[in-house]
Amino acid sequence: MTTLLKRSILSRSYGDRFVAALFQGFAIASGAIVLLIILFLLRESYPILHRVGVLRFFRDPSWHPTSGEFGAMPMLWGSLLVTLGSVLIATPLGILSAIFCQYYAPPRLAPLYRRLIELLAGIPSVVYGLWGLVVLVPLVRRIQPPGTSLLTGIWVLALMILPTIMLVADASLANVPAAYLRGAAALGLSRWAIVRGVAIPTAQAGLMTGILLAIGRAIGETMAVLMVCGNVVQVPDSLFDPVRTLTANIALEMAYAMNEHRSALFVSGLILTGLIAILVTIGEWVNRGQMYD
Amino acid sequence: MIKQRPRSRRSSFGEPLMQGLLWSSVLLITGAFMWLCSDIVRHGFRQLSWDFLTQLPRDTGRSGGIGPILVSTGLIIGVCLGVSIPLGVGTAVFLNEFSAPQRWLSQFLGISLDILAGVPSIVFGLFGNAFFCKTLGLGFSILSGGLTLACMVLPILIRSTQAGLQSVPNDYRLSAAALGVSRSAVLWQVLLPAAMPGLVVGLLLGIGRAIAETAALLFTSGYVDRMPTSLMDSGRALSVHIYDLAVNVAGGEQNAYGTALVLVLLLMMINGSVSWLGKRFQQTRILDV
Amino acid sequence: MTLISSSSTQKSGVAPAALHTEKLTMQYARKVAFRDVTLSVPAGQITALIGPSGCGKTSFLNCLNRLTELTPNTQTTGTVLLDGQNIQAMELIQLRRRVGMLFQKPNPFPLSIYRNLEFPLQEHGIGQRDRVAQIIEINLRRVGLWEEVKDRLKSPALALSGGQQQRLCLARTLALNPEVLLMDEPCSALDPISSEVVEALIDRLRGDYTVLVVTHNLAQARRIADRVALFWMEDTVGKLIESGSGQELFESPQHPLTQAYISGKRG
Amino acid sequence: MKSSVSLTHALKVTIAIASLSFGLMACGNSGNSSNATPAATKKLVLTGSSTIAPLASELAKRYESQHADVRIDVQSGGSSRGIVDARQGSADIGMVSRSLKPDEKDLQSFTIAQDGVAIILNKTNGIADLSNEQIVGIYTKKITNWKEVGGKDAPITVVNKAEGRSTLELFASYFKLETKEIKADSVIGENEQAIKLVAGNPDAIAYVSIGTAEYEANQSAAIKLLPMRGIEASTANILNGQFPLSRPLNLVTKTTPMGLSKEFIDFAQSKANDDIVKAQYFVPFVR
Repeated sequence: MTTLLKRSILSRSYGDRFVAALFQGFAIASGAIVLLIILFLLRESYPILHRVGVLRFFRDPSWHPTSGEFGAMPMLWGSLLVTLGSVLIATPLGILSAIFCQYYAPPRLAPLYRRLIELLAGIPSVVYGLWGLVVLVPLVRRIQPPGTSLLTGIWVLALMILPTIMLVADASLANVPAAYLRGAAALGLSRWAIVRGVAIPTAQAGLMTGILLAIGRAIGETMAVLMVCGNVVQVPDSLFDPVRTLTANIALEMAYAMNEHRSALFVSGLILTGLIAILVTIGEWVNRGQMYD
Repeated sequence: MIKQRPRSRRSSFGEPLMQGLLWSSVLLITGAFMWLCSDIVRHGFRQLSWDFLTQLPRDTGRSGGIGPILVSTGLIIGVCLGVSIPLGVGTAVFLNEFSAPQRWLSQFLGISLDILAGVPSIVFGLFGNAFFCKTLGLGFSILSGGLTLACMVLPILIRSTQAGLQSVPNDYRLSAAALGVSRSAVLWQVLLPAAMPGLVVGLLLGIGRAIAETAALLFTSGYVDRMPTSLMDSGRALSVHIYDLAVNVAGGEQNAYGTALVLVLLLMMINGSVSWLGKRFQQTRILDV
Repeated sequence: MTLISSSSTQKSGVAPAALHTEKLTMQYARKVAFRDVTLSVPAGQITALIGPSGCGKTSFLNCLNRLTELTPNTQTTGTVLLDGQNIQAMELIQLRRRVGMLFQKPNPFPLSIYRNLEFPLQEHGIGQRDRVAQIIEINLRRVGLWEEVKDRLKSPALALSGGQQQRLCLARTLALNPEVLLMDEPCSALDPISSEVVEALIDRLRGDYTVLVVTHNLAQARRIADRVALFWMEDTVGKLIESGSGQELFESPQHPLTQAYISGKRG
Repeated sequence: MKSSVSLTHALKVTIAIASLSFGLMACGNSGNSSNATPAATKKLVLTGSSTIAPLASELAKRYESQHADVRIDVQSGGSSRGIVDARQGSADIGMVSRSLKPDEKDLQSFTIAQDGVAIILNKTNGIADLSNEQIVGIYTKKITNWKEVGGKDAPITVVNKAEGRSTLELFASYFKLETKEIKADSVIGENEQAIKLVAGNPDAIAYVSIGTAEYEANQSAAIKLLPMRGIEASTANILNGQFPLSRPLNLVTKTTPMGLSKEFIDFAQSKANDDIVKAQYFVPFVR
């Protein structure tokens, strides 16, 4: 489809000009929100960054903002470990589910299973958190106290991000041209060989996008991890140790934080946004690759 | 040809293995989700009653109902949609119909929307607290919460509306131009109705995200569980109520489950009715008018 | 609704206008579509543009109602005169109302049959219900669609067959009372029977409208065209090779390329 | 040409951002004023200590029931928020669950009740008493199993409060601990969360407001309060001044309270409302 230079369709009528100007205004307002967010994060974190500098946030041994220690590294580790664990679990399960739906499931089962996953995608994170707190935490505590731990966090998050990976993968597998599959089948390849050799490579960029989205969701998730992770600021030694993520840190302390402490929490927010910016860049890069292929 | 032989042999070995792997992972996931859902339904269903939906929470939520919380949630979502729909649809229409993709404004908007879509909700909470509550002086209020959520759902709304508009064939735009029909008329008469499925999907996703949101509301719309009398009052959303009951109230699990069930049912109902309305709207536009 | 007499199905009002291009050149970002086309399209006659694919006929047509301006990075030089008036100086909406267009692929709006005609009319300031209804009936009759659709005017236009859709598009264009009609291979996407119906319709427009039709179908050009213009690709650039009355061009072509093309040896 | 185009766009962007912010501000202001005008409703905002918040809410409800034209909003957010909000004027009254520090003497404080901080354990925990040294040992992870202090063989789950809570400050200063010396297994925000966690975990230990703990224990939460230096953690012992870890619950204002603020503070301190204080398991202010 050719792109149209749509501005040129504009007539000189008053209505067209008004609508165009109005919508341009809306568009600029929408674009300004990101700038406003960054501006306010910077403005609010400026006092502490100005006084102690950025490096202290990565070098201080721990997080005691009221007594002047601002080490955010344990929480960065917390965020990364919880994310890594949940993505490692959810990715194979999600992609296998999508392959199941597209290529293996009996025709009546596939839409049912998809509907189930869609339903789960819609369950709010605080409900996952509630369930994790009431059901999983006591369960893990029986193995090793205190129960609120990295493991519980990974478990809950994996369930939460699985639908994202599954649904995106499902959609991109559905977009694989049927001709490719027919062609491969005509060569006498087995179903799994077709999936592995044709479908997955073709849908690769889509699968990657799904995983990236899931990573973004996992890093940004607050309530569920706040409720099940224990929130102790430490680099965990085992899966059963409690951890605190950057997001939980904000949610936990924001209500009580004053002055520099509050400012330090906005730095947490900045670090989080930085992580997301990195992810978005990777995502762009993946999509570019897809375009040039 | 020679190369293919070992491959096919390997895959014939892999086939049953894969079948097993696939079915077991599907069973695992279904099992986990059944566990979650049955828990919510089992514990939550006992709490559901007309009184639960209408009464004030008593004893910090342990007993009593969720009346004011439902009202606050509705108001927050109302503010959110009232701001985000015009802004989102307007932006999408501008990007797709009035602006060339090469223009810097479009490119800037594209990038900033990608970032906005990825920003964690807790960061929206920080921003909302600093901007709406403090700088604009709205305080902990339903208005602050709704505006914060509006910023959050905006990228979803814009992207889906754009997708909807993109799916409208250029033929319509061309023939409209050849007939000398004004741009805005084509927009209202043809493009937006044709893009309605996309818009509806965006709306669904947006409402879904907004109503499920907790972190962004903790420091913007606040904790107060009383019946709100104006948009400037603090109001507790359903999800915040669940959080509070689950974490801060000993013996609050039952009502937490009840509220969770209400929230999930509400989400499903909204999804169903919006998609039904969207379909109907599109049909009437195309057929009757 | 009162039956409208067959005489009123004939066009009334605005007279057809002549179209003239002078050294018209159009180029895309990297490629010149056609160069230095000087062509007169006499009022009230049917002129056929023939020639092999990709020689700039469609681009030429799109220049005449400034539809090319919708494509990014295009540039047009030269002049187009509608009834002696430079179209660049005209108001765009007005120009497109006076110069109607029919596309290769039928493209009715995803609205009802009735609404497809009503909506552009309203946009051009014709809002009285009775008047609109009258215009719609007249034009649906002119394209022979009235009897077929009068009982289901509110059903979606997209449910019509391809040929019906194309006639609907023609009715939609005619309803705006244009002076010139541009047609870009209007029959090529249709089945032979529909194609025949549409061709017959075009034939009947003679005298009331100035018609400029792009066609690959030489037989069709021979059947309906008063005048014929042959486009050809020279060094990747479209050129007007020869133009003249249909009879002249088909019976005694001047240019060797024309001879070769109409005899089927090239193209 | 090109630069002028982008210049106009830059201008447009600036104008749009400005108008957006102004529009929102106008929204906010009109919201404020419209809220203040109808039916001459008077509004009082209290923010601060989460320990005082439930008490203040109950007081506010009774006050509202007696004064139909008044609406009192209580937002919890910690004692330091109470200080800051009162100082900045974003709240009419701050709630502070400790004595004012020397650098906070610019504010005026009014004690409305007394409270203490107690160590709580799960009801099923066999331990009946812990010495101060044992508590310090547990909270610094020198003692990690209940059998080391005479209990069953089970690892101790140490519950600590998040940075910024006044209960944490009080606890730490009483036991002469630096907040960074405390090693926890779980970090929580509110008193209620600590109670809930301990009630649900037989091996957990936490410290919370006595008032809240007694209230919850009476609501059948599975917790018990440990005595401190042999003195039972009860409101009675706070009242007679014997319990070592006690604190005043204060309302603070920036200036000498006037009008509604003064009326509400007087109301909160009045003997007629002691029943509310007692119902929240705090010790009424001794006049």
